[in-house]
Amino acid sequence: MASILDDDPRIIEFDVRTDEMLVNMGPQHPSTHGVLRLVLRTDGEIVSEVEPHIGYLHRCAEKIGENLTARQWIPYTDRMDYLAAMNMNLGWSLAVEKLMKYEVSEKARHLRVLIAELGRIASHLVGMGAYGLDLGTFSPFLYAFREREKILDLFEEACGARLTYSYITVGGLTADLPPGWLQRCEAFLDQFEPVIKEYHALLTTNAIFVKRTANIGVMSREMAIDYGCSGPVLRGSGVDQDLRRDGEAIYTAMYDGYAFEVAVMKNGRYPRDHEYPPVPPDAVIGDCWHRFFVRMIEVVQSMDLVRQAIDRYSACKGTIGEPLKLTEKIPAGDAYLETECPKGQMGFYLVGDGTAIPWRARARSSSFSNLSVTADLCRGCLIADVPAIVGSLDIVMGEIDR
Amino acid sequence: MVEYLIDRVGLPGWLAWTAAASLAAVLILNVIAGGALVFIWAERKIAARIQDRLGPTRTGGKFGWLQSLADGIKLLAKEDLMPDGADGMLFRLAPYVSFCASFCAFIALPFAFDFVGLRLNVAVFFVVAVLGLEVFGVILAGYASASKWSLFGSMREAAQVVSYEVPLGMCVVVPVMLAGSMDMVTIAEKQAGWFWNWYLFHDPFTFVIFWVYVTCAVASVNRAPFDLAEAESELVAGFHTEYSGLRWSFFFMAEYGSMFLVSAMAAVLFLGGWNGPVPLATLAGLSEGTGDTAGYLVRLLGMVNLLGKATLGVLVMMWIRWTLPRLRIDQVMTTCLKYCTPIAAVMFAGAMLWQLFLPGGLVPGMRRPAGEIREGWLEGPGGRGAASAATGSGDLVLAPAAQVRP
Amino acid sequence: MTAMIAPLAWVCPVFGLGPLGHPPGVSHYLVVGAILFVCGVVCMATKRNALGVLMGIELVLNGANVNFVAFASPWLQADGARSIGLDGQAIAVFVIVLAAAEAAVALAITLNFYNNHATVDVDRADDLKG
Amino acid sequence: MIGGSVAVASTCCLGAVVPPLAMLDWHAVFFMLFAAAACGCALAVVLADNVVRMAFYLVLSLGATAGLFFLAGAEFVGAMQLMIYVGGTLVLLVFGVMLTAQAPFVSIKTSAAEKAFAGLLGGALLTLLLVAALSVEPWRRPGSVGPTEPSATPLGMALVGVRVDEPPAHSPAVGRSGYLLPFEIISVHLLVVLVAAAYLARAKRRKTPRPVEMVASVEPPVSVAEHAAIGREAAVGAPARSGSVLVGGGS
Repeated sequence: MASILDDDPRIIEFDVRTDEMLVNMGPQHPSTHGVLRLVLRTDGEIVSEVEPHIGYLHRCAEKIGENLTARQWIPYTDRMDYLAAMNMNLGWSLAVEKLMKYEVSEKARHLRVLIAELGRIASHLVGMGAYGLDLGTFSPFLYAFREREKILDLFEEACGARLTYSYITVGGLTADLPPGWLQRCEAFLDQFEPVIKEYHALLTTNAIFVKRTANIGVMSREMAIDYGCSGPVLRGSGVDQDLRRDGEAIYTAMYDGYAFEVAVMKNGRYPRDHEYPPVPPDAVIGDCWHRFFVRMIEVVQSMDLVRQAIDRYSACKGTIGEPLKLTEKIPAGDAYLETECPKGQMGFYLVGDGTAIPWRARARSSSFSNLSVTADLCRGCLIADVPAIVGSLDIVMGEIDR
Repeated sequence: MVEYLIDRVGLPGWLAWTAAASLAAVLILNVIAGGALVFIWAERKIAARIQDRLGPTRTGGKFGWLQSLADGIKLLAKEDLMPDGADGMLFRLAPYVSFCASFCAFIALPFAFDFVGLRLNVAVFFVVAVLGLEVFGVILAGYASASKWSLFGSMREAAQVVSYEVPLGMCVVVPVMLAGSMDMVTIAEKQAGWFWNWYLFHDPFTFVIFWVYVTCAVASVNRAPFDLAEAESELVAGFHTEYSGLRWSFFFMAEYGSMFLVSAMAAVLFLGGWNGPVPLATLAGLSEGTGDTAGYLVRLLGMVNLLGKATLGVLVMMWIRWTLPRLRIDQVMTTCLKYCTPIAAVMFAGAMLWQLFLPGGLVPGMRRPAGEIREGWLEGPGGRGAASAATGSGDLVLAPAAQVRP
Repeated sequence: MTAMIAPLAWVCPVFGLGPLGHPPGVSHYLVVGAILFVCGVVCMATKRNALGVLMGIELVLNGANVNFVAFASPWLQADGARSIGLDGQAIAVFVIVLAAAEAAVALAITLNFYNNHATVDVDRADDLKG
Repeated sequence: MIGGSVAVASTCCLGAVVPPLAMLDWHAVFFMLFAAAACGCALAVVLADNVVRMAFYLVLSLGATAGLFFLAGAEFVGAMQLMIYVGGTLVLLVFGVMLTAQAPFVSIKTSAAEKAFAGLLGGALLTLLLVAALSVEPWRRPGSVGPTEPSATPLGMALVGVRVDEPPAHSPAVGRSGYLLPFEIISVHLLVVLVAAAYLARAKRRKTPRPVEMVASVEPPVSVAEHAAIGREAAVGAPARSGSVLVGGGS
């Protein structure tokens, strides 16, 4: 450690001798997004070393998965990224379907897109609002939750739950949408679209917000790839990768015929499909501001996708079909599938042995890889930057610890 | 008031003095304590409205107006916790140090013509000085809590408040220079008349420096976006992390007291003090200087004016708090040292030159000519000094209103 | 000898209202100043922490300041006695300002000492001992 | 001051029942209050061992002294004492305390013999000073001149070289009386101190590694890992570079 610090030009020494302090940020801390514990080694306000400690929310979900049938494990995936449980359901369902070579009906496919993209909006709203909270502004958080509540209302209508839905399941969805749902969803989108301007005014383009986030926690393209980052964190560093476009066939087939651009800065510009505020001159690609901005763009794009999905879903005739039986046997063999969840690429792995219960069930969490960069990003920053950086990674401890 | 008690009521002199002094003390106490309750309620309602919520609605019937009182009772009943490693004495005393500093400054603050706890010749200086003492309570709290977060918070506060005293002092000096006195009563008197007599509109430099003052004032009372000492997303709760119950509420009251104080000071120094935008009383032919009932009512109107302006200032601070993110400590220091201080210095020089070359303002006749005689020592034997010489020694600490002026 | 008994009458409330019955004079302030001064001297002599010594110096300066202000005040003098007037206040102001500067310099020395010796115990600052 | 107002309020009630209180001289009451606070806290500074507490007592003592200045009519000096001494110098001092507040130095004990000797010396000095202070008759007996309204203006004028408090016959030409020269000197002096303070607090790039033995003598370095192990049952290693981790380290 000492050798790294000596060479680091960011570490400066003052004439006044001060002593280093070890501080525990978390697990009970307002800004560590759950029970994350960061051990900071600080010299005054300057952080010389950060070490994340995890495991406080470990619930043996993967082991439990080896004792339940594939469909019975769906509620456990809800509790991984509990802010985007729909996308977790989808990931596991698709992995199982991949092993079983099962294909859902056309209508169910569009409904899955609809629900997954709404889930992405809901998750990014939390990420955005909580990021404002990390930077010390409270109001955007509540604005974000106001909108999220409306999405949750829609979800509740569809499946009866507001947090852990288990709606998307192996072989389709547990139920079709109730009558009038699509109109209410469109009404929400119409109401939500103009509100995004307010978020840009309060956060994205706010001078203090830019000062706090621009050029902070800069993660280079190579570093992001090396650490296995994914999702908005990866795209914030300028890597053009989105599994909805670049993923495996069974996943990209879901988005067949959907038009969207990957929210990433290419040739110095973001997609121009909508009005976005300009990039501030201070911001460097890969910094906290860009990670945040990518999420804001994705919210708008997801709204587009939801609109497209509504059209296609209502154009489809027939029903969404029935999900598989709870005790459906899984063929022998294994399957691994990564999907593009709001937080990043969430992978599910299962090994079947011919019975209904998977022999192995595993999850690859995006937040885990995204969190692992904290130690590198936070070296030499100020204490106030630690929440700014960790917040911009938008991690969920339920997914990391499982 | 003392004369009134002696002449009309027939109290003995000492009792009249005591009664008048205690009345003043009780009034000031209530302004702070009651003000804090009202402001806490207002903050909750305003924050709620800004955030599309309702805020407290039930306590006390409508609008939850008794919410702060209920909170107070809850705080009283809370268990008083102290960390094991804490320095007991300092931990217990720190909130009171903070609160006393905030309270003390009110003694020199005029609420209206003659409504002042103690008319100090150096009132502005005194208020700024005493306000700076609040930081001691915070430092002690941070040290005595034996918590690293508290220590961080208190060190931040110390650095911040001490730094912001510099530009704050420069901003405060400008009205002092224009009025030629550090006496807040005199400063407010000089801004009597229409609103263009306010020092805010005196010249472009004072207009700019008012905003510098607002920035520095917000910073020196630790409100968002400068609330680094209690930055909840970084330092848990900063210097009061380990406090609970009544002790914690003392910090809270000190904060609201200071907020009100700097707002009232802004009102007195820049916004005409108790003089409304339109000189209603003067137009109606009344004068606040007379000792009769009419004069008293005019003063009451002035007090409403000042309280209104100060409250407006506090509300603006709340509005800012619920809108902006928090700055980082180095940005806070940069704001102070690289922006506020140079701007304040330049504006100070500008206001000085303006006062030198354009004392009457740009439009002739609009402004009352600046007085040639600045202080009592030039007024001669019949002036203010002789009249107040006859009073007893008690007015040193709490001079009741009527005593100060002839 | 009366000088020795006078303080007794002054502090002892047995004599009617004692000191509370009449306004204080210069002497009262001088007594306070003397106590502060002596406390400062003792503090400087006994404290081994460099910052404690610094605090002792502040107390000594403060004690002196009390005297200056007392002599300057026109209210505390007996009739006919002439106060030193403004001179006292001006000197007190200078003392305060110089004390601030002195504290800054002394703190710098202390911190340097601390940097070099990793202690603030003045008894260990004996590098120049022959 | 707060104590003052509370005292007034409480004695008001008392005064109604106890007639002798009517004879109280408020000036004297407040003088006693502040004098007791100043002297008591100064004594506490001497007796306290903990350096932070010493600083706290010093704050109280100097604050009470400022109250004494107000009572003596030197309002400007009092406010200045609060602003510069208490608000500035002592904050600086507390900074110093905290920068050097290693557990072994917070309280350095003095030997009893030294204390006794110092006490003896101090007692002798105090006696001497008290005798001097109380031996001059006009000092003990204040005159009948009531307080006049104090003003900072003469002091301010004196600092820029004009004496307005003395008859013109005594003061020489404008600019050569008063304290213009000391005022300027002290301004330059403050500037120098300011520069020195900035020099002290400047940051520099690290060139040579910190001498390890000095750090060690103060506090044995604790590694992050060691610290993390405290209070945890199963220490989970920090995530290493995990390019394509399938199974999280937390499981």
